[in-house]
Formats: sequence, C-alpha cells, structure tokens
Amino acid sequence: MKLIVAYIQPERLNAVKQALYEKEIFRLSVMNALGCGQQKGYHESYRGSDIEVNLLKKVRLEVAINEEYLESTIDAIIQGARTGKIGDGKIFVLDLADCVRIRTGEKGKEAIGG
Amino acid sequence: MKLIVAYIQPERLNAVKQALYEKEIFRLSVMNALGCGQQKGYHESYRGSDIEVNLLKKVRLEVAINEEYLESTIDAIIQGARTGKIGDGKIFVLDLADCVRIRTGEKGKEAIGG
Amino acid sequence: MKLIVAYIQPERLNAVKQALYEKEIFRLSVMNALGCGQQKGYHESYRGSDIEVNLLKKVRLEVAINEEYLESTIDAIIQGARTGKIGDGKIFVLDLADCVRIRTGEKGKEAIGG
Amino acid sequence: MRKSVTLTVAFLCILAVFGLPVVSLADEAAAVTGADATFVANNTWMLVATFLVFLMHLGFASLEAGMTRAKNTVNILFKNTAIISIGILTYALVGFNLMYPCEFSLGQWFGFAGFGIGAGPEDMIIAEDGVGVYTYWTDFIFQAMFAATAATIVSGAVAERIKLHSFLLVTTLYVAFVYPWLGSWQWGEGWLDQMGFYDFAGSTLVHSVGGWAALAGVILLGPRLGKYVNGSIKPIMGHSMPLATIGVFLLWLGWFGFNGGSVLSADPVEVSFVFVTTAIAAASGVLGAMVLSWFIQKKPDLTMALNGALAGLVGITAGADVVSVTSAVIIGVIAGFLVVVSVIGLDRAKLDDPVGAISVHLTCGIWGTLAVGIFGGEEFSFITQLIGVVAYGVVAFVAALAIFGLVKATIGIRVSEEEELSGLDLGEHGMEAYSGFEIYTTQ
Amino acid sequence: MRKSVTLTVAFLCILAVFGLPVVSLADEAAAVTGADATFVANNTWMLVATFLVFLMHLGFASLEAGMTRAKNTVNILFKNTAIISIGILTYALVGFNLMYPCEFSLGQWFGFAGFGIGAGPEDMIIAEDGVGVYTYWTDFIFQAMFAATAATIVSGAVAERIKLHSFLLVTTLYVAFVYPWLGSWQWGEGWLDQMGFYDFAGSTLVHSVGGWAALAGVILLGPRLGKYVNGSIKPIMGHSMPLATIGVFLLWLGWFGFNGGSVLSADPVEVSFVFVTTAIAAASGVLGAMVLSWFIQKKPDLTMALNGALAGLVGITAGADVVSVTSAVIIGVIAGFLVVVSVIGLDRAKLDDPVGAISVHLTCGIWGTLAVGIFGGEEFSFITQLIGVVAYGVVAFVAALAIFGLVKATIGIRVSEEEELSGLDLGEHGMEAYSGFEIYTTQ
Amino acid sequence: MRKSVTLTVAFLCILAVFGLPVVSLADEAAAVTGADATFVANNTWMLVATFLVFLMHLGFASLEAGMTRAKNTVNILFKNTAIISIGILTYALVGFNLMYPCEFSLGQWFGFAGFGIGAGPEDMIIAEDGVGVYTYWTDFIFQAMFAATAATIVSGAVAERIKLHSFLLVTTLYVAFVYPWLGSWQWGEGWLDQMGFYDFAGSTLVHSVGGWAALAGVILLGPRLGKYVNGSIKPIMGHSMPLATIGVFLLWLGWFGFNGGSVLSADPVEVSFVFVTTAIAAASGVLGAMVLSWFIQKKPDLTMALNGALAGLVGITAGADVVSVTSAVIIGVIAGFLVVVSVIGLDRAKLDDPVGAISVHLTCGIWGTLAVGIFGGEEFSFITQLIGVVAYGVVAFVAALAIFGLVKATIGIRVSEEEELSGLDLGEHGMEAYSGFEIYTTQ
Ligand SMILES: Nc1ncnc2c1ncn2[C@@H]1O[C@H](COP(=O)(O)OP(=O)(O)O)[C@@H](O)[C@H]1O
Ligand SMILES: Nc1ncnc2c1ncn2[C@@H]1O[C@H](COP(=O)(O)OP(=O)(O)O)[C@@H](O)[C@H]1O
Ligand SMILES: Nc1ncnc2c1ncn2[C@@H]1O[C@H](COP(=O)(O)OP(=O)(O)O)[C@@H](O)[C@H]1O
Repeated sequence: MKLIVAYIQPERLNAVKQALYEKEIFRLSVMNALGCGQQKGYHESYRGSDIEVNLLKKVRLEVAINEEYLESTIDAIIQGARTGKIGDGKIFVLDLADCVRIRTGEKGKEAIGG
Repeated sequence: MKLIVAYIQPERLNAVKQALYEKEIFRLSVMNALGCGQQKGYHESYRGSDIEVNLLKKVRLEVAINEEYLESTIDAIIQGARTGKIGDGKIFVLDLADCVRIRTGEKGKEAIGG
Repeated sequence: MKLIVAYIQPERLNAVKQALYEKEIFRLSVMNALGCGQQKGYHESYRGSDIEVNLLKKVRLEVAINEEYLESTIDAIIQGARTGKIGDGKIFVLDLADCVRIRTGEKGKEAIGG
Repeated sequence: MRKSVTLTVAFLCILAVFGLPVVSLADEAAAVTGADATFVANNTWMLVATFLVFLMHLGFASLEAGMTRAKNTVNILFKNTAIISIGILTYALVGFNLMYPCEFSLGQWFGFAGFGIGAGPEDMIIAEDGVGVYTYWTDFIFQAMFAATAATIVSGAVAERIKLHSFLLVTTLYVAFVYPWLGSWQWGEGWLDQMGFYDFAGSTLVHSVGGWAALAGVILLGPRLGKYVNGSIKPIMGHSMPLATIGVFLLWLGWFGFNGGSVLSADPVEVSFVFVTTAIAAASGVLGAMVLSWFIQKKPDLTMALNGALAGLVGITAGADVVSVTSAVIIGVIAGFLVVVSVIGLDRAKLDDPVGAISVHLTCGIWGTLAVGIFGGEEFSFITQLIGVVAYGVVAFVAALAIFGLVKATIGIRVSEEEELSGLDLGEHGMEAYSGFEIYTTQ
Repeated sequence: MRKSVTLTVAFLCILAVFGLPVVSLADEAAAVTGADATFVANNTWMLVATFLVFLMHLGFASLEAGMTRAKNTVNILFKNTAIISIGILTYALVGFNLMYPCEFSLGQWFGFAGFGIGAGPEDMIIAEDGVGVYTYWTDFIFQAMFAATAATIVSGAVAERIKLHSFLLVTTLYVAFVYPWLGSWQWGEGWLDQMGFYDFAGSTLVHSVGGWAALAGVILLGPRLGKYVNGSIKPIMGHSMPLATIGVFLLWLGWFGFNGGSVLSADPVEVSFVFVTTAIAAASGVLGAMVLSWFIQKKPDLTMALNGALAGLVGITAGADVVSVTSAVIIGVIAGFLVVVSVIGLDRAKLDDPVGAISVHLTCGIWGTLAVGIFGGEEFSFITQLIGVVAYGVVAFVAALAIFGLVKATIGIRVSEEEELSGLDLGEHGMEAYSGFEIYTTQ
Repeated sequence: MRKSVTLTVAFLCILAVFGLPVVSLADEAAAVTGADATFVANNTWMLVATFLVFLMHLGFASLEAGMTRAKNTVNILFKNTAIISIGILTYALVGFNLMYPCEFSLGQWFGFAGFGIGAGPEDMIIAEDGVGVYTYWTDFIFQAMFAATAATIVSGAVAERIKLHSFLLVTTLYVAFVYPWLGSWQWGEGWLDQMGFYDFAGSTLVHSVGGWAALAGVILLGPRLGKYVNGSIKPIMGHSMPLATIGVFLLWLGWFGFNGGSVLSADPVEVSFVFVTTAIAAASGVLGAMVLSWFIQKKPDLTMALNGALAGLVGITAGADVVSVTSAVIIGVIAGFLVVVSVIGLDRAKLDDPVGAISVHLTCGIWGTLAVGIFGGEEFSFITQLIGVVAYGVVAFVAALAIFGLVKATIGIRVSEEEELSGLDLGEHGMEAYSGFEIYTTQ
C-alpha cells in the first residue's frame, strides 16, 4: 500500500478530482498549504512597499491506495494538475505500513478501498 | 517507530483526545482537512441552486509513537472516533525512520515520547 | 530520499526558512497545525471563566530531500527553531519511496531537487 | 426626489436667523407660525430617533453573531432579519392597538383598539398644549421599532441550539401579544402608570420584558453541549470580536434614539440632557465592567467592557431624564459591576446565555428601574418601582415559560445533538457563513 | 466648533414649547418667523436624508463583498470607494445640470445648464409657496448621493470578472451622462413628467436604470468560470454572510433617507407616512422571500431573505407616498416573491449575477413602478407607468450595451482566465483582503 | 416613550407649511415664536451631529483593526472602547472647563472653570442674537465626542506593540489636559483666536494635535518587529480590508457631523455648504490618492484610496465653510497626493505607523490649516495660519514626548518581544479575536 502526497495549484483541484474519478479513485483528503519550490513567488504591494511572497498557496492531497493503483493515480494527478508552467507541483510516494477503517475495524487492503 | 495519520470527524476530536490520554499518549498534532471517502457528502443550497458538497470537513491527526504503543493508539483512536456511521474515518500507519526533539537534539525513541 | 516533517513554533518559521536557504534547501511546504506535546498549553480567559488551551498553534513543515541532505536539513531546522524552551518542536523523518515532478514527469532524485 | 420646485417664486423667504433683515412677502409664508415650525422640528427628531432604533437591530445581529461560533452565524443573522420583519408587521396588525388602546376594557389591565393601523386623528397630528409633537405615523413607526427589540434580546440568549421555526413562533407570539399588552400597563396609561411607576424609555418595559423571556428560554432549553462538563465550565468563545464590537457601538448609537426619542419631542433641554446622561452612563458602564473584570479575571476582557457599555445604557434607560449627571455615573458604574457579576453568576448557576443577554437586559433593567426610586428625586418611590419590577417580572416570566413550554411540548425547541455539533447553519439553512474560510469546527 | 458664543446675551430666548412663559426681547429674535424656522427644519431633514443615502454606498460595498468570494473582496471594495468619489465629482461637473437643466434645449428630451455648480438663486434658498424647503447646496448634495447609486448597482452584477479600469470607465460615462440625462425626463420636468408618469423616489429612475446597465454588463461579460458547467448550475457561495447582512441593514437604513428625503421637505405627515410604507414594504419583502424560498428550497435561505428586504424597498420606492399601508404590504410581499423567482430564473437563463442586483433593482424596480398604476389611486395610469418603464428600459439598456460594447471592443472588459481563478485582488491590486487567514481558493 | 399624550386636545395645531389654512387656537401654541422653533431645529441638528461624531469612534476602531494583524485585534478594539469611555468621563470632569474656561487666568493662555459640568446658564440655553442655537448640554456632549478623537488617532499609530495600561494612562492624560488646554487657545477664545487664526472644525486643534502625539509615540516606541529588516521595508499587511473600508465610510459619514456640526447651528446655507465642501474634498482625496498610488505602485492600492478619503476630509476641516467648491477639489486632491507621499516617506524614515494615522491626521491637518490661508480669501493670513500650526506643533509634540517619555521611563511602553510575536490579544487579554479561524501567525 502507498500513501501519495501531492502538492498542486489550488485551481487545479477540480481537474485532479475529475481525473481521479475517471480512474475510479474516489477517496482522497485535501489540505491547504503554503509552498516554496521552483516557482519563485510573486509580488504584492501594500502601501507603497513591495512584498515578496515566496510562500505560495498550494493544495496538498493525500491518497492512500493499493500498489496496483499507483501508476494510474500518479497519472491521473499529473493529467489533472499539469499546465506546463512552473509551479505545477510535486508528487511524493510513501510506503504505507497499514490502514484501518475506523467504522468497521477492517485492516489493510480492504480498508483502503471500498 | 510509527507515524499514525488518522482522519476523523471534527466533532469526535475531543473524544479521541480523551481516549488517547487514558492510554497515556499525550503528544499529537491536529490539522483541518477536507475529505472524500465512503460518505457521499451532503447538500447545501444557495440562492435556489443545489450544491453538492463532497469534500467534507475532517480533522487529520498525526501521532508519532514507538512500536509498542501502536495497538493501543489505534484502539484509542477507534474508541474515540467510532460512531458506526459512514464517515467515521481512516487510520494510516507509516514507518518512521527517525525522530528528533528540536529543543534537546535527542534522537529516536527517546525523542518521540517524554 | 527522505520526507522530513517538522513541527515548529509559528514565530520561528522565518528563521528556519533562512537557515534552510543557507544550506541551499529552497523547497519546502508549510501548513498550520495545532499541537499538543511537552509544552502544557496556556490559559485564555473568556467572560470570567478560564479556558485551558492545550492544543497550541504550530507550523508543520514538509521537506523532501535526497539522502545526502538529511543531516544538513535537520541541522538547519534545529538551528532556526531552537530557543531552548519547551515547545520548540519535533522533527520526523520518513522514507520517501518516490517523487514525481508534475510539470515534467521526471521521477526520483532529479524530481526532488532543482 | 425633486418634482416641481419652481425657482422663480423661491426667493421670498430669506433666512433671518442670524440678524439678516427679514422679508416675508408671501401670505402663505406669513401664516406659518412658530408652533407649526416647532412641530416640523419635533417630528423630524422623532423620525431620526426612529431610524436610530431601527439600527439597533443591526447592532443586536452583529453582537449576537460575534459572540457565538462561526457555525451558527447564518442562523443568528436569519433570526434577526426575520425578527425585525415580524416585529413591524405584527405591531401594525395588533401590537400598536394593544399597547395604546386609548380605552381599557378590563380595568386598567387590558384594552384593544382593533386590528390594523391608520385610525389616528383626522389630520394625523398628535399635539400637546396646542403644539404638534409628531404625527400618528411617526408615533406608530417609532413604537414599532421598539417592539421587535424585546424579541431580539431573547434571540441572543437561546442562540446556537434552538430550532429556527420554534423560535420564530415564540417570537411572533411574544412580540404580538405579550410585549404590547404589558406595555399598556405603563405607556398605555394603565394601572402602573396611574400608580406612579416610572420607566422613561423601557428599562423594565422593553429590556426586562425581553430579559425574562430570555431567562425562560435558557431554562427550558438547557445549556449548549460541551458548556458544562463534569461540573466545570468550559467557555465557548465567540468567533468574531470585531462583529461584537460593531454591534455594541451601533447599539450605543441607537440608544441616543431609544432614549432621546422617548422624550417624545425635540425639546432641546430635555433631549440634550438625555443625551448626556445616556452617554455618561454608557461610558461609566464600560469603566465599571472594565475595572471589575480586570480585577477578577486578571486580564481586561473585551466582551465584559462591551457588555459594560450596554449595561450602563440599560441601567440609565428608566431614568435618563430625571437623574443627575452624577447619578448617571453611579448608575452606570454599578451596572458595569452588575453585568460582570451576573455573567459569572449565571454561568455558575449553569444558565448558559452565550451573549450575556440576561445579565445586560434583565439584571441591569431591574437595576435601572429601581435606580429611579433611589436617584430620581422625591417624586419617585422605590416601593412603586419595586412593585412595577415584580409585576412585570412575574407576568412576563410566566407568559414566556408558558409559550416556550407549549412549543417545547408540541414541536420541540431544541435541535438534535448532531445538528448542534455540526452547526445550525448547515442543519437549519444548508449554508455556511464563511464559505472558503478554514475554521476549526471541533468545538 | 464653538467659536464665539457670548453667553451673556444668550438668555433672551426661552423655550416656550411646553407652556413656559415666553419672553422675546431681542428684536432680531422677534423677527424670525415661523416660515424661517420651518425652512431650518426642512433643510436639516434633507441633510439627514443626504447622509443616510451616503451610507447606502457602504451598504452596497458590504453586501457585494459579502456575496462574492474572498479572493475578489479588495476589488469590490475598491470599486465602491471609487464609485462614490467619481459619482460626486462628475455630478458636480455635469450631472446636476444635465438632470435639472431648468430649460430643455431639445423638446422636453434634453437640456444642459452648463458645467459646474454654484449657479443657484442669489440667497441659495429654494422655496415653495414662500417657505424655504432647502438650499441650493442641499439640493445638489442630496441628488449627488443618489447619482452614484446607479453605478453601484452595476458593480455587484459584474463582480468577480470585470477589469477594473474598464469598469471605472463605464461607470464614469454612465453616471456622468446617461443617468442624469434619463433623470431629466422625469425629475427634471421633462416629457415623462409632463405625461403624468410617477416615480416618487426612483424605482425606475435610479434602480431600473442601474439594473438595465447591470443586465447589459452581465450579458456582455458572460458568467464566471465554473458557474455553469455541462448545463448544470454550480452555485458560487459568498464568503461572508455577516458582511452581506450588515450591507442590507445599512441599505434599509439608508432607504429612510432615500424615500424620506424624496418628500423634499420635512413635512411631518408626508415624511412619516413614507417611513411607514417603506418599513412595512421592506418587512413584507423579507416575509415574501422567506416564505417562498423556504417553500422552494426546503430550507430558509438567508441571502433570499436579505434580497427580499431590498426587493420590498425597491418595490415601494416609486409609490411610497401615494399607496396605502395595506398596499405597501402587498407590494412588498409580491416583490419578495419576485426576487426569489427572478434570482432562480436568471440563473436558469445562465445570466450570472453574483449578488442578485438585476433581480432586486430591475425586476422589482419595474414592479414598483407599475404598482403605482395599480395601487396609487385614480390619478395614476397603469399605461403611463408602463410607457415610462419601457422608455427608460429601451434607452438605458441600449446606452449601457453601447458603452459596455465599445469598451469591450477596445480595451476589453474581462480579466484573463488565470486572473479570474487566482482572484482579482491579486490580479488587479496585488493585495489580499484577509491577510493571514487560511482560505480555500480552490473554487 | 409615550407617556400621556392626550389626543383630545391635539388637533389645534395644523401644519400650515404648504399652504393649508392655519388655525392656532391654543394660547400656548400662539406664543411659540419663530425664534423658539428655530432653536428647536438648531439644537436637533447639533444632536444629530453629536451622534455622527460618536459613530466616528466605531469608524476608527474598524479602520485600525482592519489595518493591523488578526493577532492584535482584541487589543485595538479594547483600546477604542476604553478611549470613548475615558474621553467622555474626563471631558466631563475637567476637559470641558479647561477648553472653554470663559475667563483665562494666565493671559489668554490658560484658564479653568472648575471641575464637573452643569454650571451653564440658568435655563441651559445658549443663544446668539436672541436666537437659541443649542443647549448647554448639547454643547458639552458635542464637544465631548470630539475630545476622544485626538486619543483615537494615537491608538492606530502605536498599535501592535504598546502596553495596554501604559497606553490608557497616556491617553487619559492627553485627553484630560493637553487637548482641552490647547483647544482653549482657539475655540476657547484664547490668544490664537484673538490673533485671527482660523480652524473651522479642527484640522489643527483635533487632527494635528492627535497626529503630533502619534508621532511622539511612534518615535519612542520604535517600529514593529520585522518591519524594517536589514535596511529594507517589509510591509505588514492589515488583516481585514472589509473592516478597514467600513471604518473609512463611517468616518466619512461622521465627518458630516464633525464639520456640519461645527457650524454650531442648523443655518441652512452654511451647513449645506459645509456638506458640499466636505463631500467634494473627500471624493477628491480618493481621486488624488488613487491616481498617485496607481502611478507609483503600478497597481491601485485600496488602503491608499481609503486613506485618500480621510486625507481629503482632514484637509477640508479647517476651512470647510470659507473655501469655494473649486478650492475644495484642489485641497482634496492635494491632500490625496500628500497622504500617499507621506505614507511612503514615513516608511522610508523608518517611522512605523501601521494605519497611516500620522500621514492622514498630521500631514493633512497641517495642509488643511495652511490651505485656509491660501484659499480662504482676504480675511485669512497664511502667516497667522502658519503661526498657529507651529505653536500647536511645538507644544503638542513636546507635551506628548514628555508624557510618553515619562511613562516609558517608569512602567515602560513596549510589550515584550515574545508577546509581540504571539500577539497582544493573547498577551494582554488572554483572548482571540477570531476563535476557530485558522490564521497564519507566522508573521
Ligand atoms: N522538495 C520539496 N519538499 C517539500 N515540498 C516541495 C518540494 N518541492 C516542491 N514542493 C511543493 O510543491 C510545490 C510546487 O513546487 P514547484 O517546484 O514550484 O513545482 P514545479 O517543479 O512544477 O515548478 C511547492 O510550492 C511546494 O509546496
Ligand atoms: N484512501 C484514502 N486516501 C486518503 N484519504 C482517505 C482515504 N480513505 C478515507 N480517507 C479520509 O478519511 C475520511 C473518512 O473516510 P470515509 O470513507 O468516509 O470513512 P468510512 O469508511 O468510515 O465511512 C475521508 O473523508 C478522507 O478524508
Ligand atoms: N509524538 C508526537 N506525535 C505527533 N506530534 C508531536 C509529537 N511530539 C510532538 N509533536 C508535535 O510537536 C510540537 C512540539 O512538541 P513539544 O513536546 O511541545 O516540543 P518540545 O519537546 O521541544 O517541548 C507539538 O505541539 C506537536 O505538534
């Protein structure tokens, strides 16, 4: 089992969700994050002074999946999030030691999916 | 060492904290998240149109623990979070390679606990 | 590759960013979190009653790096975040199975850095 | 908007106020007397007072929203929007004629002049000693703005747990019948007025009457989930102090109309004196609450200072025109003390009032009414004031208990535990107040 | 501030209003007539009405900000701050003399009395039947506050996607030329006034004229990204219901000046009657919208109740002084119904109006104008009202289409997709409205 | 509230304003003169102006809160609530009699008429040329509302780092003694008044006097942590632009009372002319600041446009009644320019003023006062205006430095670094302004 953590542009979230749905991945979690990567930030201006904003607003996704979905999940995220511009984001893959569904107590592969 | 990541219903947080305390687990971190799982969302309505909300508000917990606490931590979370209804949440377990306490520089097992 | 997760005091974020920059680590992600650790919380008071706040505001960092940067990253975080007082925070190190840059599709070590 | 102002005949009347020579050629103009002009000024002031009292409803909406949690904000705002609407309409339908029945049908206890409005004097002018003070319409709309206030007071106290339709039902009944009927005893020239009871602008008639209903609601509803756990008090913080502060400043502003308009004319000395006592008492209320809360809680509590302003205002309301400036200071400071003690005391008694409505309106309403007996001079009797307080207390409280109880027994008054936890905004309205904002809904 | 009030000569004039003996020794004082005094009272009321209408601009700013997303808030606030500034300045430069030309140069269709202000009667007093009603300056500033309103109405409808400088350009042209020119037809005593058309405070002249421009803008701009996807409507929720509610209460408050000031004097019976119909219609609008939206949407929608209040207010504006109280109730309730139906209907028609400006100001503006023909009594003709509605509709809509179209064809009116997604606050202003707050910007 | 209006004797006085036949049977009514009625209208207007100035305190509270960080919001709101309370009470105790001593005891430099209020003329009426303009009480309460303003100006400039109790102490001393004493030089008919210095509503007496104290505070406190790092300026953004905008609109509204009330009567031409210049200058200030900031910063800055409105208002305050409409435009536009340049310049000089109080109130206060000498006509001398500006500047600044310095040397004025980082809301009050909201507190 893997836990996929992805940082994407906030406005691509809907497209990513759509792409995941098409691959039949319905479970995911979403968080707000600020990120600093290749994209160098932008400038705000306030009362005559320039503000360098280098922590940009990002959305952080977490998707726990079984091994066999790994490729298709990554593909779906890329498909939904890619615009070709700097700042499109990153995907990190972690090994997932275990997974428990709280409601039923099921563990492992069954818990992740359905 | 393990890192436990759990998604629960926001209103169960207090109960989970209570249950963890009883198992003498005092350290945890909490974040807001939006989640999409088995629970199908609900409907809001705004100005005559229906909104399908399928990213529900969840709370994300992170608890780093030593191996020997794994079972009791999972049990405590389940105990505090379970209502038996869809949406109760999931627990993910990750292997924790290392842990450092910033204040003292201690590493590994000592750092996680006390 | 490693994924470093660190909880620090919000007001130390700038110092940590600075310290990381000096070690030439430019990529990181930041989130708000509430945390409960050794630091016992503080008291607010509202309308004559005392509120025990034991979930304190923390900032959660995520930094994905190649193995060779592990030590220097941890050092930088410690250097920026340490004040010597309880509540300075914790660093957790996770193994990172893979990493993908969404814009280019690059994988692994190349994706993490530049 | 300007319709047909003929400039050519316009220069006949030249302002003579500051020594300019006066030429009043037009016969019509010459015929306008000083009394006529005074009437225009009086009525204008009363209309200004009317819109100030109207603005108090925004004050209440803001204060109540600010002092409760973000997840119940839509509900609070909805209630306050509905209340002002219901208040005006029911007051037009029955309230006004119940409160000012002209003739009582049951001793000096009850009278009703019929449904609807419009049955004023032929020329719609209400005068005193031959000088018009306001029109029938002004009279109605000024009073109508008052009427809804009593219901709004309840709204804050029962917030975050009451079913919307039950609340609206209770409100409608209370505002349509109980408030105006009780009002008739005094302002409608009923038995308490005859007895010499004095309540200038409504410490008792408006604030306590609202406060008693708030108390009844709080008792029958019980506290919010998580407020009193294992015998200890867990404060539930309001979600927006700027909103609460805006609310209090708007209420204070509105009070200049509430008290200043209660002079019922623009009499310069009277109205301005009422302005002074009102402002002084509010300032003193802030001071009293600030000092005491700083002392008790070690840190100065903004919500207490804000409640202190309202406490001072409620306290001065009964006697704003008859007490001295020094008395206004004393009344205000004591009201400020009282509100702090009362907020803490009610919490100890496990009566959960999220915004402090009972402490502000009931506790200080009683204090203000009695204060007339203490500081108002020889004409006023403490005993009579006490009789009024008790009479209103008993009847208002019993009536409120009856209405709330009946609704509780039939359609229920409290939302489900699940709805309370996820918030009434989603439960009752399917809407969020702050779409897009990340808010901890764990409390 | 007090400069040189000599207390020693001050005691000559003693208030006699309530039966005190009167001693008027000073000759100057004796020379002050009742007409003079009435003039002072009249003018005072008109200035009060002026600042109430001013406050409506804060109402619009709050309402529009609250009903749109957090990422476009700075932009909305900026537009509203600029509009009031542009409105007052252009009205001084050309608008006032275009709207009240005194003499028409093109039939009763067009006239212009020259640039700038100040060319009033020598003593600056405008009187009727020898009694001063207000000064030239009061006249100007009261009207100036009205002028900007039409532009503000547009602002809400085109929010979240229009380029700032294009909007400011359109606004300036519309407020400087179209609004006052059209206004002259009626309030400037032009052809529609001659024909017997009646629009007391501007259901058509202000609200519909603004509403038509809003409609033109919405059509030429197209809907916000993500609003209509694959044929289904995806509501985009406003980010702050407290702001929206504050906005509506302030607008309601301002309307007492908008309608009450349109009496153009402090005539007690007229002004107070207008207060009553205005308040009653607003309350009825809330009721109508609340009930219908509760029925249709199953849950009571706060934004609909708020729009209902405005609907009732727009509806009563044309006939506030000529319809009965009962008619005010009917006009208000129907306006409340209409606004709900119109909001839902426009959405079905894929006309994306984030704040409901078209439904409130255009739909209910038309309704209110026609209602005068129905409820206003024999003097008023439904056909004439209809002619006015159509005439204003055609010309305002065409003019707005032309201006918006021209700007679209030249400098463009819509921001880039990228800017719309990240928000106009960053795109147009490089600033955030809620620095530090965590906000989901995914929508 | 209505106590005993006897309808039966009410019909004697019929409104005759618009040509109706007049029948004034009652002797009392007949005895009411035009002068009496004018007095009622005058006093009513002054009370309206009073509540408008009161509302400015909500304006300041909102503006200051909006322009600073969320973690210091409770503190700002608390300070503003305390200030209005302290302002009113100390003005009653000493301020009023220090500012209007009637007789000076030290040349024309200092006088004090004793503690407390109430020692007015017997009938409490203040008249001019035999016509009542307002009552003693009106005079006091209008002036009292002004007094606290000077302190509020300081509050914004020293925000986010000053100790609460130190601030309250400084404020109390400044408002109780310095402001009224300096005011006596001009409005109390002291030496500057004698010399021909002119400051209609307080560009210098209120705004600069507040601004000098703000400057002294800013210098002695030093900048907020993180504002000036390694020689570069790191702007610290305000947390709520809606709050800031609400604040500015309320201040603008209040200014109609601030300036309009400073006419000290309801004189129709004078008050309405002041309304016009006030509104025009504010609109011009927005325009000036908008254009210049758009030009300098490339993007239009909302906070600059908002400050521009205030700049125009402060600028016109000294001469609102004596400059022409065209001059009002020029004064406003230049004030709008000045505020932008001043905000940027003070930042370069590392004087950290979070809300721009010094730029708005001091820079534009000086400008406005001098502008009277330029645009006010022959009666006014630029040199005399300059003397006034300098005299007030020297004494106010030195006094403020002394008070701030003394407090700094004794109990300290700046919170600890730790408290500043975590916010004064937690440090001083143990409370949060936005409980439940997720807010980045990293800055
Ligand atoms: N090494 C990293 N560690 C943690 N977060 C990262 C790392 N690299 C990228 N991110 C996250 O991903 C976001 C997008 O990264 P960025 O380098 O701008 O994308 P791209 O490579 O497509 O231009 C960043 O804002 C940050 O939140
Ligand atoms: N595979 C997954 N990947 C990421 N997050 C998940 C996954 N499954 C569940 N979650 C998180 O857990 C929450 C609860 O899941 P849900 O399926 O509704 O619970 P239950 O299985 O008890 O009904 C979801 O809202 C989501 O935030
Ligand atoms: N075992 C843990 N699991 C999850 N989060 C932890 C754990 N230990 C510490 N944290 C996080 O780190 C923060 C700082 O921990 P704390 O114990 O107060 O630091 P210190 O050890 O320096 O005093 C906590 O508030 C919490 O967010």
